[in-house]
Amino acid sequence: MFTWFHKLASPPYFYKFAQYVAPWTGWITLLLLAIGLYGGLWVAPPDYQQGDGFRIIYIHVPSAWMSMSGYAFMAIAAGIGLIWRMKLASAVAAAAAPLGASFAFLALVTGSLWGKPMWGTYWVWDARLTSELILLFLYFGFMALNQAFSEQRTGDRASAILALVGLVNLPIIHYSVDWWNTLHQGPTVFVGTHSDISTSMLIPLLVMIAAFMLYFATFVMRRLQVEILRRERNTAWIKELI
Amino acid sequence: MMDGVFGALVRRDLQLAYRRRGEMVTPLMFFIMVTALFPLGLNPDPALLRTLAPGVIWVAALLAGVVGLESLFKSDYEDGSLELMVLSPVPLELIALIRVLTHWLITGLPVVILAPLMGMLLAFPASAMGTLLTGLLLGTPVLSLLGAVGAALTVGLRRSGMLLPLLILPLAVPVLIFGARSAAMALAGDDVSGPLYLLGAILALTLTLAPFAIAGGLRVSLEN
Amino acid sequence: MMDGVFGALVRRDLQLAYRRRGEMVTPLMFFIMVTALFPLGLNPDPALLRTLAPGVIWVAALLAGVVGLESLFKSDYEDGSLELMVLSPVPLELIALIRVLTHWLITGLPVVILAPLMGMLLAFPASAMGTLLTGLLLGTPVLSLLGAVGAALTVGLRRSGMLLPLLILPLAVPVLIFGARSAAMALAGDDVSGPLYLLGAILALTLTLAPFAIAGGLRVSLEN
Amino acid sequence: MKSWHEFFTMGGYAVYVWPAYAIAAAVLIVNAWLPGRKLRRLLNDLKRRSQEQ
Amino acid sequence: MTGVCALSCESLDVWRGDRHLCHNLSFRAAAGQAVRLHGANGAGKTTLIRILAGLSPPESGRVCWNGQPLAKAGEVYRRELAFLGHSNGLKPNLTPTENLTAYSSMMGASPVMPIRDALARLGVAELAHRACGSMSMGQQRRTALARLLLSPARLWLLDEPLTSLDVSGVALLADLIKSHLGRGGLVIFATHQPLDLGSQRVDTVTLGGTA
Amino acid sequence: MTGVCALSCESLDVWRGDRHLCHNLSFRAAAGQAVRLHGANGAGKTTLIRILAGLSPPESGRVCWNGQPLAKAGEVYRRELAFLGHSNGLKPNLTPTENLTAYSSMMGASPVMPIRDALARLGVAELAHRACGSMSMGQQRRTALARLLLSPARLWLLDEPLTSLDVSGVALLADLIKSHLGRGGLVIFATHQPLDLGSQRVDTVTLGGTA
Ligand code: HEM
Ligand SMILES: Nc1ncnc2c1ncn2[C@@H]1O[C@H](COP(=O)(O)OP(=O)(O)OP(=O)(O)O)[C@@H](O)[C@H]1O
Ligand SMILES: Nc1ncnc2c1ncn2[C@@H]1O[C@H](COP(=O)(O)OP(=O)(O)OP(=O)(O)O)[C@@H](O)[C@H]1O
Ligand SMILES: [Mg+2]
Ligand SMILES: [Mg+2]
Repeated sequence: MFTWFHKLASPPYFYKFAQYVAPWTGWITLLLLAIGLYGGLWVAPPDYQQGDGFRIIYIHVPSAWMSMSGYAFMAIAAGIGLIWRMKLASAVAAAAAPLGASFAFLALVTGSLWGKPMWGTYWVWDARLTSELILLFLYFGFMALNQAFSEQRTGDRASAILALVGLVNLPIIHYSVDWWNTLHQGPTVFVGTHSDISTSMLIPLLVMIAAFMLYFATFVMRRLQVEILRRERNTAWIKELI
Repeated sequence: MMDGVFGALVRRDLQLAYRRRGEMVTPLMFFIMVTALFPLGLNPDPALLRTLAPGVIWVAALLAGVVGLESLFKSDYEDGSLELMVLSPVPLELIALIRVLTHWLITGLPVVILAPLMGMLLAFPASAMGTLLTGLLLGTPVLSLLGAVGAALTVGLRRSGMLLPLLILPLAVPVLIFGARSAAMALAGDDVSGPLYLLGAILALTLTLAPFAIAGGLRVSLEN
Repeated sequence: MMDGVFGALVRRDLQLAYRRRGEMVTPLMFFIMVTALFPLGLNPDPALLRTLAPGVIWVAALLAGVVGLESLFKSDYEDGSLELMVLSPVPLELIALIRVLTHWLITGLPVVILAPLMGMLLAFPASAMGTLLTGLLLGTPVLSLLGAVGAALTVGLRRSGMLLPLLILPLAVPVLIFGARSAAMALAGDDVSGPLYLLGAILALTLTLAPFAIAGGLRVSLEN
Repeated sequence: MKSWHEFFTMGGYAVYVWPAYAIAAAVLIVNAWLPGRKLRRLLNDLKRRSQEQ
Repeated sequence: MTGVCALSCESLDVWRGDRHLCHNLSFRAAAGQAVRLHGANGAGKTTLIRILAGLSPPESGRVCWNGQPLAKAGEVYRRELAFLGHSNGLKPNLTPTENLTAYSSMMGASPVMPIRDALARLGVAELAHRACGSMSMGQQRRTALARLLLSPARLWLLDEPLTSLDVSGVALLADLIKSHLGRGGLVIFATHQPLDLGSQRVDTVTLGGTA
Repeated sequence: MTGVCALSCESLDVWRGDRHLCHNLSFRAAAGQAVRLHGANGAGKTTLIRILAGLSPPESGRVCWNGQPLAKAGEVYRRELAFLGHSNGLKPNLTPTENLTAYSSMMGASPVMPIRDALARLGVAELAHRACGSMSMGQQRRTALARLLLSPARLWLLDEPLTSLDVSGVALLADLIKSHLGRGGLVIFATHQPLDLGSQRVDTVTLGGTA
């Protein structure tokens, strides 16, 4: 097991690994998306309060979750790259960042499109909204710093420090924002609650979440191939590959 | 020995600051301007101003802290002193911490001192001023430390001025929220020990962790 | 010939900006973040935010414009390009004006374009958005030009900071006041032509006089 | 859903639901398409360079 | 390049703070002539070169181009002048090609030779498309020197042009100077290193002063 | 200064962007030895010196101080190291005295000689109380070199130390290096100018590469 991990962590091996695995996960993602969308957009009954407006949930919630777990994933990978000087981990972080940022963006956009019919406004300064916005900016900062240096190695290390500082800060941000809001209740009331969500609504949601996770995995691998190729362009194995 | 080093470094940083005392005024001017500008769009109803005062003062203090930060290590990088700092046997963490603290002394502290005056202009009552001051005293060093992390990470970049706020403002949000909240609660006559303790805890956390991030950032910046 | 020079200089400045395109986005980010800080520090009640919006947006625009200005000629001074600019047969006034205008194009204009969106987040009504935009469109170039005068005068000084805010702020404050006022008046449904005309007049005046001040400042800075 | 009509109108929420799905689809597709293109370009570039040498 | 041209200093007095760097200094350089400014560290070479370029005024005395004081000659003089100071005047974010394109657009005349050729002559052709900030000191200096080849200027003012140049770079610059002089140009330069201009006569202006 | 000391590089591989600067480079410098890094512009001297100082890591291979890799030697190594890079590391707003005081406070040891004496040895005693920013390039370089006299470090890493120095400055530095070597120090330097160290043997490490 350990040796397998060790092997996987070597760029040439991982490059080939991704070459084989990514198509498979890609097709499964597509399948899950199809099932989830069919279940969510067609099968599930309208919400008794929100009507068909609630169907945004099937992209909103998976995006929101992936944006948050994606950040943790990215920061941990970057940290491993920084501390153990593992090149592949840094590449993983660099590959994950744009995807995580996309999910954060999607959570924001779908959320505000959902907010208009539910709350009457696209945007309120609510706790979750605010912390999601901040998360997006954390991603932007990471990406900007990662690409800002002429030597990729430097960019990796600098952005890893930022990601780790951000990781420590993330719970603080989350709770501060939460707390700030409860003290200062705006016009917001969250409508959908978990308990009374029916099974026919829940199952598509779970399927969509699984699909988004696999999507993330697939395209992290794809991006990683690009990153590996870019970073290792001067090595012997790349020359052999070509 | 460390003692002597500490004193000598603080002395040098203060000396430098004194030579450039002009630059120290900039954040202060910013602070005044931002606070003064707000009531402009509003009707100058004291009751309304009063409730806005905590937020305005905190935002102004935050911005004033960020504006001058870019140059915190920039000149060291450009004139080659940063290499000397990194290559000195004194731990870089210590050198960096001293630099940040002197920076706070000459930019953050004046803002804190001026805050009551600006509060008065915004009709903020004297009874809540203590909380505002304590909050600023605990919060602005955190802002300086976080800012220094960003400054260290971007010092090697040719035009970091713009990137820097992007990096640090998201991290600064909790300080702003707790700070402004505590002042607002004091205004409402509530018990403020909660947010102030939290600010203190954040300060302790940052004070212990940030020096490592700063030193790491400086080392990385020189690698290039 | 002047035509070709103009084009070539604009091209170079845009090229430089494009090389740092990452950083071009950052004034925008900065603008967004500063605007976002206010609701965080204050009370997120839309009715209140609406009345604050003019002040918030104007301050944020000012800051976004000013943050990068200090370095407008600094890098030219430090890498020796400034000497080449002064010694070139092309009038320095023209070179400086182009530099400021491209700076505005890549930092000021995006901010103006984004302002309606931020206005929306602050619950600023669409009916007053036109005034806000016009005001920013007239006012931000003035801020850039004034900032450039200050940057030019202080670029050679090692003790510069002092002068820059002292020189610039008194000049920038009227712009801010008229700008924020006009938006606030639009919000209240008043006639806004007065402050907007004034802003326009200030822009015309600065556009004609500032290049000479900038060029003069640059020449003096190099004499030392 | 009982009919295609209902599906497209989304009970009056179409203006919010469909743009949300459209934007999501666009973002996901772009993210899926970009790495492949980059990979191809990079490989071509590297091939060209190795032939030049 | 037609017409005679000459740069002359007339009884210059130069002060820096409390130091009197030049006292009643006069000299003249005419077409085809090279003048070397000589002096210990802190003697005032850089100061003098900046005065000759018109960047700062002398305390008293005047500098004339073709008999006209610099202030009057203005644009005419700047068109005839190529200046290389202590710093290279390169934007670290731009490539050599972009830097030199920008320079030639400010020159007010079309470049004497294609930028690519100028870079090749200086031995940095292969760097033409890399950011200047990521080049070594010597490579940057060479790029800055390529400006001399682009400009139709007759007067070259060079302040320590040899800094960071390797041996072949020094020889290259000597060649450039010689051929410029041969074409009727003027070169005024300050350097601490010996610069062998072969049979070319070099006038030396010695600035007094200690370190 | 007691004990043997030596800096050794073991099969260093150094890359900059797509350029392979050193391939499997190994050399060793022991007490009393001078090593000169030689190479054309852009060969990688500055890059190598920064690696030797521990400022950046090599792609592969390692640098050892007394047999210990730099990362481990850490503070011990930094205590033995005096570094002079392309830039002088002087704060333009501070005077030479203030600058050197700050330096010696970071040195973690008391200065070997009074600052005034070190400045005098470098010939800039009279500038001791002027802001460094208002000094000529050579005067600044001399001030930076004065650091070498203050530090008890045994290893000097000098990147183009002769830049901007006049003839007497070059001779002075040669003297300083010779006496440092005589006291059992190590000097590794990169320069394009000839530096005459008399009878002292100088090893040369040549870095390949073109401009
Ligand atoms: C711009 C607007 C919005 C943003 C940025 C946003 C953001 C988020 C985030 C970050 C989460 C994950 C929270 C967590 O798991 O801790 C989430 C979950 C969720 N959001 Fe939103 N949201 C927005 C608008 C809305 C609206 C308008 C609704 C519905 C009325 C909504 C309904 C939900 C639901 C039902 C969940 C799942 C709750 C849970 O599992 O805890 N969101 N949203
Ligand atoms: N930041 C960077 N990014 C990419 N390449 C770089 C960077 N800095 C330097 N290089 C390249 O690395 C090589 C070595 O540079 P270095 O500065 O070490 O040369 P050097 O031997 O000191 O040259 P010089 O004699 O000109 O000072 C050069 O070819 C240069 O173009
Ligand atoms: N800004 C300034 N303010 C006051 N004095 C200055 C200033 N700049 C230079 N000086 C002094 O003027 C003198 C001449 O300086 P200059 O730079 O012209 O010397 P230089 O001959 O070029 O020396 P180097 O060979 O070291 O480059 C020096 O003694 C220096 O200390
Ligand atoms: Mg000089
Ligand atoms: Mg070098």
